[in-house]
Amino acid sequence: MQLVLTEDQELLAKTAADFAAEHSPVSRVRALRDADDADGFSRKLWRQMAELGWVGIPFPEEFGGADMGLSGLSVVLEALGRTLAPEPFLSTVLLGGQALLLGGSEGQKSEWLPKLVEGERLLTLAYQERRSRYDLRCVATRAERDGSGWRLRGEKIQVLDGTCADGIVVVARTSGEERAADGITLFALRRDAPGLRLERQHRVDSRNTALVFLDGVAVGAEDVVGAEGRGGDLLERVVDRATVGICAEMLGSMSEAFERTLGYLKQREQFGVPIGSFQALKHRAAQQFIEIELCRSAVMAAARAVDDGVEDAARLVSLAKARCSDAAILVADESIQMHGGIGMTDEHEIGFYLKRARVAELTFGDAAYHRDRWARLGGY
Amino acid sequence: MQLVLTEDQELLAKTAADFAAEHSPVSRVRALRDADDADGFSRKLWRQMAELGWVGIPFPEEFGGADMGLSGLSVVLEALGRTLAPEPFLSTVLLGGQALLLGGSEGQKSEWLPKLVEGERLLTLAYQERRSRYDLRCVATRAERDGSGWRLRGEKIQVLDGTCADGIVVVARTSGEERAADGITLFALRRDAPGLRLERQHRVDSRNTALVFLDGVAVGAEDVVGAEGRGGDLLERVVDRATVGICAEMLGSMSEAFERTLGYLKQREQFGVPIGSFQALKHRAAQQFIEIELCRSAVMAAARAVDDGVEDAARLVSLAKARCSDAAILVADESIQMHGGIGMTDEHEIGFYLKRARVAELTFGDAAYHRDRWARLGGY
Amino acid sequence: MAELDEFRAQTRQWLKANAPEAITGLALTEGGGNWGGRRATFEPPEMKPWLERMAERGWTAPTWPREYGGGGLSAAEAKVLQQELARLRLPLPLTGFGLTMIGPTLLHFGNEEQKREHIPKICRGEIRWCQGYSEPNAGSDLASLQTRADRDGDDFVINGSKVWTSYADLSDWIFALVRSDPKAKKQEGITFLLIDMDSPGVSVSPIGLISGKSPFCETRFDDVRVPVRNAVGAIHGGWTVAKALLGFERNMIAEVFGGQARGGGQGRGSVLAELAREYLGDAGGALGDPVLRDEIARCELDERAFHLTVQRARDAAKAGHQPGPESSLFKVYATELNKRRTELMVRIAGPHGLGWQGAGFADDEIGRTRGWLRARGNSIEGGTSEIQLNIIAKRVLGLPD
Amino acid sequence: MAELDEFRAQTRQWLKANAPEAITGLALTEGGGNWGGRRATFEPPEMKPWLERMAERGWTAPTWPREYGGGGLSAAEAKVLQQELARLRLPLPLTGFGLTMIGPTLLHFGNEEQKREHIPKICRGEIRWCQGYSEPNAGSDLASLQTRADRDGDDFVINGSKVWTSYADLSDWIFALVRSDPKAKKQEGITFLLIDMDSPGVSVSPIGLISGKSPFCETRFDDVRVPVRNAVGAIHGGWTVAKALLGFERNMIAEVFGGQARGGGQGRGSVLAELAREYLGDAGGALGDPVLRDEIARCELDERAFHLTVQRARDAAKAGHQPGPESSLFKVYATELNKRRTELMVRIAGPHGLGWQGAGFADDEIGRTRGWLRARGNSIEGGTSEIQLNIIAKRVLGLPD
Repeated sequence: MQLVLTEDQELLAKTAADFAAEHSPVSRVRALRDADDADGFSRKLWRQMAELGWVGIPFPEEFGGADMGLSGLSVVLEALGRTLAPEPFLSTVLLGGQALLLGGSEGQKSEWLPKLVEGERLLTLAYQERRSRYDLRCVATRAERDGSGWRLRGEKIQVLDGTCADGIVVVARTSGEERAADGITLFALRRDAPGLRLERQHRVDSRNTALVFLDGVAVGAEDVVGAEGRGGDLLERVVDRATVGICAEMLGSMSEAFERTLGYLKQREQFGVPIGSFQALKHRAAQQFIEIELCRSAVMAAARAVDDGVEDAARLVSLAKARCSDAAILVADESIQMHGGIGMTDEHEIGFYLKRARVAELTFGDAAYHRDRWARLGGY
Repeated sequence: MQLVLTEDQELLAKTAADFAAEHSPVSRVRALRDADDADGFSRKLWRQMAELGWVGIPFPEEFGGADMGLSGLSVVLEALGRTLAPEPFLSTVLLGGQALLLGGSEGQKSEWLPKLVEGERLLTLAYQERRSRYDLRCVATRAERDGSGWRLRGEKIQVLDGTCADGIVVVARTSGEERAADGITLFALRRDAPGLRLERQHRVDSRNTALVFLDGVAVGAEDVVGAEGRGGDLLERVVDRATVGICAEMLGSMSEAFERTLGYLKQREQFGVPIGSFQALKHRAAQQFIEIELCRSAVMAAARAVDDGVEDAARLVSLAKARCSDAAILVADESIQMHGGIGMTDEHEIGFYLKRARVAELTFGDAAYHRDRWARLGGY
Repeated sequence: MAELDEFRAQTRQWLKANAPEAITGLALTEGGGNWGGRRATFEPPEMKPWLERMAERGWTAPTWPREYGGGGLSAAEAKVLQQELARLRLPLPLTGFGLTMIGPTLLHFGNEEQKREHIPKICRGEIRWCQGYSEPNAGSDLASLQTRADRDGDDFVINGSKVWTSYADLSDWIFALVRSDPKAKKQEGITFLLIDMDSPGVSVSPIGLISGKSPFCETRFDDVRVPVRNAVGAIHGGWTVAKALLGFERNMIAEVFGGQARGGGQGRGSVLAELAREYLGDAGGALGDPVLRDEIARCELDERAFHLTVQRARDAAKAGHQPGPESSLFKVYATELNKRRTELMVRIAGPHGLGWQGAGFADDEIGRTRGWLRARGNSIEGGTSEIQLNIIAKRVLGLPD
Repeated sequence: MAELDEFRAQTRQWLKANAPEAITGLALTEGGGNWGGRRATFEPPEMKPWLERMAERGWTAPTWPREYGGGGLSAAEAKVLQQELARLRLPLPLTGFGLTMIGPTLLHFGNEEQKREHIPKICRGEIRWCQGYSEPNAGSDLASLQTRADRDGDDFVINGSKVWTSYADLSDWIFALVRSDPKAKKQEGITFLLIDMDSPGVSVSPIGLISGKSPFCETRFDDVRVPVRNAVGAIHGGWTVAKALLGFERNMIAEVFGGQARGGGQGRGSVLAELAREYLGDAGGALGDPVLRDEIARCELDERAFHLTVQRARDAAKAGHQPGPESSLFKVYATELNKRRTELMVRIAGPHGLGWQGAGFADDEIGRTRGWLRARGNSIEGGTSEIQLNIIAKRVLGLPD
């Protein structure tokens, strides 16, 4: 495992940074929010990103992908994270897309993945529930036997980009109690499935999330993703991949927030000197720099470990998420404080970083969850 | 409950501060340590303290005490804590003395307490064991029935001032498993009891502590302190009182360490200016000041709450110990760091504060233990 | 004592006779109450006669001199009045920056003409005041303000803008610091000026915060003419007045913390623990998540220790001691603690702590999200934490510059 | 490549033939190894012929020029030698500040006479060197040193004292910074001087630490006469030499951290968790104390992230990139982490973490107590954490003075 960008990755990083600067300034996020945009992102930009090949990065060439793995995708997500671009990588490429890639039948893959890579189909994964917190095995949604198929009943919350997904992979329970490790099954649904209802949710980062109501949605054996009753492991692998993705995004966002704050420290004067000359602020800035550098190493390692399928990949994912969660909040909080009053205004962009940092922190498990997982996987 | 010193307490504080400065500089602690003094403190000074009435502060007048409670004793312990005086207040006045005062028979009290108050008898409490950590109910030492009495078998560790105590109150188990809440009984032993063996232990603060070996020590009903099998609650009350005492001592020690460091910050020059002019150090000093002020409030409240017997006294004791433990370590660590290289030398006195802070932190439960207790007593 | 008892009896009788029944038992929540002014709204409508009757006796400003519309009461009598209002559960008839800030300032620094013009209107709640201190480029360095006041005959011509002017959109007059002598050293060229917000050239726009709407405004002055006689204290000598007024403000802030201290943390019930039980469940009587439980205990311990410190300061004052160094920590500690607490509540709720509005989130969840965001400003407004720590280091600890 | 293979084969053969059997498989622990010098002790005694045979080939300093007693090897050959030593589990024949610090400095800054006098003795392990930089009143502000060097004919007369001179009590010569021109600006009046510690007036006393004994000494100079020709580089120009040598030292420190990184944190086994299981027990496979468990995980995560960062720097260097900003954090982070780790080990042991010596404490418990105390100095020695943060703020982040 080499913790250094390849030439291809360097090029990708540069392209993505230029693209983000030109097409996706933070002002776009504000505009989408203020317009209460139904999608919460730009479908036009998404198609452009697909044309650039980014949507297909972690998919094999047989589906039109670039087969560049999470290591490749991370550099794009980091660049887009810098300007808080809300396009549906997490939902479509990582959650829904990886669920089908890792667990889907040939039929499911050929139906969805090529169009997904082209930017023509959006996918997502409905896994979180009212009581599940960060526990992936906590599933109350039930798949009740109905002839040769099942009927799905339950409710999912905060489903990423739920209202615009063409397909939703739903996590349901074919057997067992709410928190049983076994008995979890994933099903691929089309958005027009009878009994499926979506309602937009508004979180603090104003991205698209949705409540998903399943009122007796009929599914058959052909809709099962992976093996019946053994979806728990698949789900964990899928969410691990998405976790690497959100870490890369967080790395970009925290780097950008930090650099903007550094710029402010150099420019803003109080008592006749730049506030960046005050030693207390300098030391706090240096501490943040250190945290960000450590996050960068952890994110690179996690992406490569998953790509290489190494044994402790899951631990490295938890390492990355635990550290990125803490660092993102530290940097965001310090950014507001160091900007002073102006940082508290909605007019200033730095607040958008704080809001996204909080959402990202609490997505796929917070730092304490991942420390617990690190310890558990380490056998203590 | 008034969080302000009475006139009597103000006077006591002044007397104790003068006494500590004149008779008990830190150099005395060094001399005792370097001489590997068998007692680890000065019996002469102890008698002087008794003559000043300090040993009797928390005892009723009938035993020759001043009946000034923990609120009174705290101001003395704080003053003595400033110069790290190692005299046996914790062992004799608080652990052994309070065990007899709260649980002893009239006979036990009249035998021990008047002489104790006069400074002629030293007492201690042997409660800690190899596996007990901070759990007072974890007692493996057994009191086995033997006719109308018992035989004590077991081993106690880090018994404060154990090798010079004239009497030792021993916590043993008359029934139940090692961690059972019930079945704990306290016994008062003389140091010459057959089967009792003591061995001096050397902790990092170089005060007197001892291993106590109980090899079939014979005890009778007249030796029981409190009620048989129900010593757990008594023990908790006694240790709570000692905890207030060590908190008062810690408050004094951390205040002194902080003030010495402040003095150093003002005097030590680097790069042509006093290092106390560097803002990062200023802010860290201000943070320590805040922590110490909060500790002062907590210690005063805990002492008064125990004296007044208010309902949440135990919670306030845990509040004081949790905060003092964290603050003492913070201040000690910062004191070393701010003193730089000289602070690392044995020749400098500041290191003595670090060592004592660590011992005090881990005595009667560390901060995490007392946060757990706070939560438990708060019903969550 | 007998006189006070007499006063108490009369007061009680008068209050019973004059307080409209509809207002009995009204709690005065923060930002609530009756702020008066030209655009005053009375909710319930009976607040209007209540204000009028109280103002007539001077009891909107009980200790101020009668000649300017105050009640002329002694401190002891004012306390009795307060106790009787509390006893009968009656709301204060009037609140706002007129009573708490500019009124006391004018009584101390104003000339006779200014007192006669402004104090009675404050007492009657006819004019609502706001404060114009902060500027976009000043921040912690308040004295570096740049709003210009150019002398033109008997007027100043004001140009510039003020930020964080709370409720400027609802206020009638503003007291502001302006730079009347740009050549003087920065503290020496400032004038403290009273400005009618109906003057041509004054414009107000609200400031949205990261937490949503706020009472804060930006107030712009474009060639606003203000009579020179509206200067309080000496021309170019406004910094002295401003500092005194900041003193009043600090007292108010300390009062707020005192109030919090009185309210919370004393009982066995724990708001945080209850919240955690809702979201994390419970295992054998303890919270389901032992690590968060430890953090909750930590936060509670810090709160309790802080409240005890506020109490200690109060007890020392009662015992006649000079204010100790402990009061210097109130602002920084209370605000940093509130930041931690609000953040902890969001983390306890987990994914449910992310709600901004609408479906899938309970109102109190959304309230906590907003509360967390709003609290980020606590350590900035009213003197940043950094400034507070500087002050402690310098004034309390005596560390050198 | 073929040449290297040839070299490897010859080297292996020579090593097999010449390495005494008694030294095979010896681990070189910190502070261990053979430091040479007039008072050298050889443990086991076979280290002596081993040193002599290796020195004869110049392989104590493999890459140094043959003319001064080095091996004249290329970097590639030196690496082969190192690999073969490791393969045959042979200890280095010699270590110490001669090889790592003053040798490289003399090769770069020394004149021909100095090289001929000192380098061969370093290569043969005849002279042990120590470093005299720090002074009681200098600390982080190294250039403010006050040890005086007064010119008297062909000699300097030295008065003053140096602290933290590691192993001065075992060393033969010291390289020291002295103030040769007290009137010049502080960096410009310093000379870098080589001093024979057998000179009259040199005295050494050990420095006890809070953790117990240490290799540190205080070295005093009372009218010590040192020939002016012992100055390295220009007279009054010693600061240039010193800075370069500090560079060598920093590389050494980075090497140490690199070494740590290679060793630890990669496997599944957790030293902290094992320790915790010993003291806290286990509940259903997890450590008995969930709060300490969280802290242990936090510490491990930070260690792993740090090690990955060291690896990232190394991988970037291998890939031919310029050193990135990440290396600036190594010193401060590694030392602060070590402080946390040693403290955590003490807290895991609880009451058993308080042992200083003797009865009732296991040796490893006492070792951890001492280790915790000793680690407090990590963030002071070799540049305080505060200095490191200043450097990051200035050089990496570009924040103004």
